[in-house]
Amino acid sequence: MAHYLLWMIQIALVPVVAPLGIGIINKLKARMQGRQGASILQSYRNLRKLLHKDEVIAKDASWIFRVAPFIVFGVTVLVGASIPLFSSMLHLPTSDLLMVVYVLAIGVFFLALAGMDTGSAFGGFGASREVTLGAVAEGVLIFSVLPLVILGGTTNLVVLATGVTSGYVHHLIPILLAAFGFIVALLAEAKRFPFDNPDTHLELTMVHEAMILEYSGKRLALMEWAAANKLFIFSALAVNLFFPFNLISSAGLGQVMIGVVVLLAKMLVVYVGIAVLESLIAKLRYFRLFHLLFVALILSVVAIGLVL
Amino acid sequence: MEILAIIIGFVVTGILSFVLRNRRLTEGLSLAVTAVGLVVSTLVAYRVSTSGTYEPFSFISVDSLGALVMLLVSVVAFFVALYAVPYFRKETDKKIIDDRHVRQYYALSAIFLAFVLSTAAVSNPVAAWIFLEATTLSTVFLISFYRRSSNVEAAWKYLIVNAVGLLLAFFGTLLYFTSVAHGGGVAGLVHWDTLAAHAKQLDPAVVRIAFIFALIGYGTKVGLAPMHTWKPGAYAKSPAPLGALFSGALLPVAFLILLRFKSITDVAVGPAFSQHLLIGFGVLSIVIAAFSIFATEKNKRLLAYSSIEHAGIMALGFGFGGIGVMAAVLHMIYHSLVKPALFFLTGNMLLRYHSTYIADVRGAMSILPSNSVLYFAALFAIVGFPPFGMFLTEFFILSSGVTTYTVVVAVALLAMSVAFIGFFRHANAMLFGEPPRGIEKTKTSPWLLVPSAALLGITLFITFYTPPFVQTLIHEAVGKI
Amino acid sequence: MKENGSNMFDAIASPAGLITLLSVFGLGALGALVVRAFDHVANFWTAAFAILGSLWGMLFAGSIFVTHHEVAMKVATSSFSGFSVAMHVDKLAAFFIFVISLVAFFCSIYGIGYAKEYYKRFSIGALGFFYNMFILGMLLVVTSFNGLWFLLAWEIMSLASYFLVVYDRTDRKNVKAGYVYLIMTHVGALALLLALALLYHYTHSFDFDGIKAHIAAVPHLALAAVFGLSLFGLGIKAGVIPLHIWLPSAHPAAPSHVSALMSGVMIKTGIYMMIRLFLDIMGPAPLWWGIVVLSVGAVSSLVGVLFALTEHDLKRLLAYHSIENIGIILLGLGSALIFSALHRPELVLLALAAALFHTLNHATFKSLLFLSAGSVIQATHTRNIEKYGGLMKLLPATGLFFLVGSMAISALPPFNGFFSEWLTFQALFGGIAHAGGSAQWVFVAAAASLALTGGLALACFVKAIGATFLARPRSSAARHAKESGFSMKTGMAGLAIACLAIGLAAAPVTRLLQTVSREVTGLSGVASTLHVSGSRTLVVGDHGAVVSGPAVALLLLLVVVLVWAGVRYGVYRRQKVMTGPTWDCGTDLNERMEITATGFSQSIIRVFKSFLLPTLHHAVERHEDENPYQIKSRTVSMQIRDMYQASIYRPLYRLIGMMSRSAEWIHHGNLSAYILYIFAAIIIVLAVGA
Amino acid sequence: MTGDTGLIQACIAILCLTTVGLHVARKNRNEAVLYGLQSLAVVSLFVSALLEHYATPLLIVAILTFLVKVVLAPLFFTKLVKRHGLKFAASTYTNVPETAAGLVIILILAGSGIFAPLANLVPGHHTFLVMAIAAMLSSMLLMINRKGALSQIVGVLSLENSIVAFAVLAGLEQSAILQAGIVFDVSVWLVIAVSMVSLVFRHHGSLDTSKMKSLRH
Repeated sequence: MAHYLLWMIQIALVPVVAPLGIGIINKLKARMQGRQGASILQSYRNLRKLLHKDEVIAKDASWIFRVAPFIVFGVTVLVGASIPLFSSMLHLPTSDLLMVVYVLAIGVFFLALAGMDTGSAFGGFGASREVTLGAVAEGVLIFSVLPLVILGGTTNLVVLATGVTSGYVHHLIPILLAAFGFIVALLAEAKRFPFDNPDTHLELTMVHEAMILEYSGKRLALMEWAAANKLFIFSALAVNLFFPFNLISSAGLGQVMIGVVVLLAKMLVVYVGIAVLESLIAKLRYFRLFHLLFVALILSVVAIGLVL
Repeated sequence: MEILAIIIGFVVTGILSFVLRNRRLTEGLSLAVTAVGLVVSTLVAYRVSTSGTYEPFSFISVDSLGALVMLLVSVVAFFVALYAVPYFRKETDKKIIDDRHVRQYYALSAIFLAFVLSTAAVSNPVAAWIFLEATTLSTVFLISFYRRSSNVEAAWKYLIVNAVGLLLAFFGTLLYFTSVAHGGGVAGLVHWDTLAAHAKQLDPAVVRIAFIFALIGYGTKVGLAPMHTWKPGAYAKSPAPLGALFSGALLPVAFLILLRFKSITDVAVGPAFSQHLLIGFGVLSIVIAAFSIFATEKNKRLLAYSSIEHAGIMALGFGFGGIGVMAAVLHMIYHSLVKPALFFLTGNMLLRYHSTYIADVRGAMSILPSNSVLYFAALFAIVGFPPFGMFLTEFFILSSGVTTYTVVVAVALLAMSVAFIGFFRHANAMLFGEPPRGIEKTKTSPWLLVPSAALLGITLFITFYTPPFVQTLIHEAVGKI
Repeated sequence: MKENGSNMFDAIASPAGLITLLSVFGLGALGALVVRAFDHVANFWTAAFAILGSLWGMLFAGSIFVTHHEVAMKVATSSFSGFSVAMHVDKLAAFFIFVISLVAFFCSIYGIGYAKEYYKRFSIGALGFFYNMFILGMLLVVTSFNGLWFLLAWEIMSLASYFLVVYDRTDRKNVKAGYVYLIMTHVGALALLLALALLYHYTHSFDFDGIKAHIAAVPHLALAAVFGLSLFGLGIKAGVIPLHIWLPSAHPAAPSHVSALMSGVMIKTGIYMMIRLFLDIMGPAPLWWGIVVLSVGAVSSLVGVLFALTEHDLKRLLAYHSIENIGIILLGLGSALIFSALHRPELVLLALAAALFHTLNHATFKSLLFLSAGSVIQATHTRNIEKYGGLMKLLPATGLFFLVGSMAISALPPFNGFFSEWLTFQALFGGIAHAGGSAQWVFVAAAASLALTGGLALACFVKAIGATFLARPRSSAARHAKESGFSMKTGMAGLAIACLAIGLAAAPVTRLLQTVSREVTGLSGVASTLHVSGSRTLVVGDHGAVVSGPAVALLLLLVVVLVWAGVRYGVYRRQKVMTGPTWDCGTDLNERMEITATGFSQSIIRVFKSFLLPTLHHAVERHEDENPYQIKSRTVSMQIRDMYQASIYRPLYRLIGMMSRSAEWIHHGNLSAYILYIFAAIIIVLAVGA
Repeated sequence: MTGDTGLIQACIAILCLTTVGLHVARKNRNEAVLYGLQSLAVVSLFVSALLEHYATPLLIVAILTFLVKVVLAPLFFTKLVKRHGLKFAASTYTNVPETAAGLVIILILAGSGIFAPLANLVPGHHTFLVMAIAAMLSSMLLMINRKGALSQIVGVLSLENSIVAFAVLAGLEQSAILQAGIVFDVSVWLVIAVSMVSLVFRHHGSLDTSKMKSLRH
């Protein structure tokens, strides 16, 4: 199939499928709580509704508040396009581990600034918590992928996703440890359960929701969407880096279809895992999160030790 | 011939200014005689640099180091006289002293300079000792100049400690004559060189004891460590011009005599003995002075401790030998030029703030702006910041001893940095901050600033370009030490 | 280069070029003193000469790179044989000249507007004199080739910057800052002096090439001593962690365009000399040197950013960030030293290029941040972040430039900060993969500290921007802030564009720095792991970790614009956008409800509380008349116990004080004791000596 | 310096006895008298050395020294004591037994190896030279021990006497002019010291140097 079609799929895959993931998680949680729960397409309907509503912007907010949603969403789309999803042929100059981390950091940067821009107490505290968690989580993220970087010899994600298979077998334990570290970082970055409860607006605990409290209309839609994208990106990375068996190398239609299906299947496992996790455990106290993150960091360092 | 003339000139000025009633005449006389003295010593220095040791009479002999010291003394004397005139006029206007005091100062300081020059010029060690003793006597009354109980106490201590020190030096000097005396009186005047020539026949044990006595004796005059106790009191209580004379003129001369004895001892017992002694005393002086600088409360005592520290650095330089000797000679020149400048600037502060306590002097930057700028420059010169030569000399002194005496150099370096911290702390306290009430900014007369500016200018000039005849003098002197 | 073009560059890259560069600044300094009576003329004279000089500096450095000349000059002085005015400009020195001139150029433009604040309060002539002497001192330091001449230039630079720190002497804190600063720099210079003395003793020469030639003669112990001493001395100037206490108080005390120069460039002269000494002169360094420098770098970066988080004085916050970035540069330099000890030349080139690139980047974005902080402070007349707020609407240009600077310093991609940090990361990962034994774990620790520092730096600058520029002004001063003048805005704009431009041109700049590091380490023939393919992408390692400046910027811009256009016009074009008050659960919102800088960093400080030891102070003000339980106002302030100050410097100062009191006690005035001293001296010396 | 040993022995004995006496003396007047006695001993020592090779200038110097040290000095001291009524010398830091112990240590020290090279400069006079050195050290001890300003002056002068005695015994005399210079120097020193003492008395009310604390604060 033409190269461009491949690229079209690569770019579109993340924004299109991400809300579905959120829908699945909410559905599963509802079912576990014995509720019927909204349909898995509910998040698409939310986005459509928000995109067609009028908007109210705080009078104290500066231009950063207005521009932030576009940057945050744009960043997730760019990262979505540059990470290895289903084919190992497609890589951009930005598909490097550190580049991905720091481009996402732009998103965090503007999200936090937008949170503080409205001058309400919630936004400020949300930003402070977000940025503190982000600082430590970023370290954990880099360190959890480091064993693979050492094995693969480079920080290029596409090469990592394909190259690691060879050394995979006799490095199983360090990779599993690193995977655990990465999962913790995923939950921290995507603000899922032990770190932040996405469904509640309780001032004491909310982190992500606090920052987008003042948004409405199209900008709120973009922010919600960006959050969904981010979760999708991290789970895709988790899946492709640590269980890298589905990356296709040729551009045949069949091959592509198989690749995408296998990817979505593996992603489903991750989403189900998150939903089950969110139903089982309660949210940790804010300052206990850092113990969890440091444990993840230690595990990654142990993994590095084993790999060296 | 000119040396004798200038020494007699100073003596005559001394007597005249004691007798004459007219104040303006005594000032003019002192300026004239110091100016002539400067010209004469430059001529003598030039002659010594061209034609070797200059011996017009049997009892006068000026070698290269002597000529260098005499030139230094006369430069310092000229600028002190230049500063003394406006300083004492200001003091008389403020009714601190009356005319009788000023005349006493001009008389005794002229006599003091006469004796200092003759110590450097005279050929016989015992005669040199006599004139050095005379310098002490001539300045006792100058220290008790302001006639307050603390001045008298300082003068008394100065007299007794120096008397003891110089008597020990006398004993040391006599012991050197065992090589020449061998029974019966000695006909003519024994010359430094004859002592050096006969040094070989001296019994080494006697020479060691003699040098120890000489070092401790003349060390009292120089102000090396355990014998320096008279300096803080004397410098703090004497008028600023006298303090400048002490540190600028007396210190090099005392060091000159000490170095002559060192060269004789080196011939007799080899250099190691005297070097170790000089290093020991040098480090002790640097350490004691450095920490005293940090803790002192009076700005003139600060300068006294700084002189002791620099005496220690010079002793260290001579002790380390090699390039260190030349650096020590240069260090002596720079110190004798910069320290008087510091004394003049501190004197100006005293005039304005009427107190020698560092705590009382605040905000000098806004009260005496040009004086403070010069004070900053002098501070950076004395502490060894680069544009001035002390930085180079201190560097070479330390580098000459760095491998053989590493611990000594490390201790000296630490002490010198403590001295810098102390000196800079006091300067900071004095120059910045709010001036105390009641003291407002008035124009200081330029004549109070010209001498120190000129001295700092000369130091800067000779750091980069030393006139050729001075350079030959230094190389010859280094050869002899 | 074209034929006629090259001889023009040959003419510039010559001793004459160097002399004109130095004399322009010298003239600017002396001229400023001459015209010090008229503030306007002095200000213009200083700025004109500084700008002219820095332009010529950039041209001179550029021509050195183009013509590959090495300008050398030597003038012997009369007083001492070893001391000669020797200047030598190779590519490393040219690079530093370029960095100095670039920052000086924009700071001088900024200075025209900024100095107006000091008219009639202090003498502008003095400011101009010390400003030009300061830049001259830095240029002399990086071009000097004789040990003594280097020390001379080093102290001129310190002295000039001291007088600039205490320029605003009415404020007692500035005087104290200056006092601590000059003492530490002088102690550092004494350490350097001792190191050079040791080198002189074994190699009998002060010229760097002379030392380099006879370096084999220096025994290992002496070499280790020289390394320790010079790391101590240069570490003080660079502001590495245990020796940093002067930096957070001295840099903010100076006028802003001077603190930009100090933070951006002066601390780099320490780095320059470290590279010159450890890599160039003192030959193959043993392994433990690299490990020491790397661990110092790691500690400095992490502790620097932690202290920055606790600050609520804008300029002190930026000063602590200088310590952090110096730490990052030392990470690069440390790994270069380790690789040269492990004989892996291709990694040495990568690590050194990373260090040099971060030096350039830090110079640009740190000076941009200081300049914009300066205009914020000039507009609000206070340095306390808690008093700012909502300045983005009042100072839009300064806000934008501060934002650009913060994004660059937090290593966010389109700007230059990211690429040097990326290279440093690659060097560290290379170290983890290839270094053996204990060095590996040092690299792991360094990588951990760099990762954590990156995140914390982002947190700190979100705090700085949020508390300063966003939401509502929290004090009347902030409410009446006015945008700074044209010259100040051009100065900042230039630096912002430079940050972006260097980000885009990351590949060619890195190739240039590769040639510099090849020349310094003498590894000209070796292929480096870092190679630049085409003019856009940086490729590291055989498997090709690829990153490209222009591509990232283009993609980001494209995506954001597409999303904006799509959402704005693609969907529900008739959307109405209204502005209303921020919702705060029904209560009337006042500016005190915004989060303050202390509140913002509260959670981070609690996480690292075992290190920062925070103490909270509650000041409660009650109404005098009615019942005491009616609280009028409660202010919570937080103090951080500066561990280094409390555990190293204050006890040291007390010790010196105690020892000096005992030394002063010797002069207690009792005459008999004085004579006893002399008597004891005689007896002891006789017993020992004879 | 052969001279007849008997006279030398007598003079040296007087020298040491007077120094010890100075340590014990209570009244200022006694110190003046003892100092006169000591100077007499030294002058006679000098004269006895003169007998071998007679030279008129040396004789004049001897007379001069006699005049200054034996006549003038005690005169000045007694006049000073009368004018200011300074009957008693200020107390000492150490009581009598401790001073005695100090003197014994001094004697041992003088005879010990440290000063051995000095002692056998002239083999014949070994004991005499040791005694002279002991006198020197004990006069320094006097100055350390005594608080009174007057006794410090006497300490200095007795130190000078013992040095001259040592020089004469070791055959190190200088030429006449230098001798004259030294005597003139000592006399000027004496005059200045006495006037300083009266100045100290006027300003500090007493001669006790340990009371002088104005310099400290």
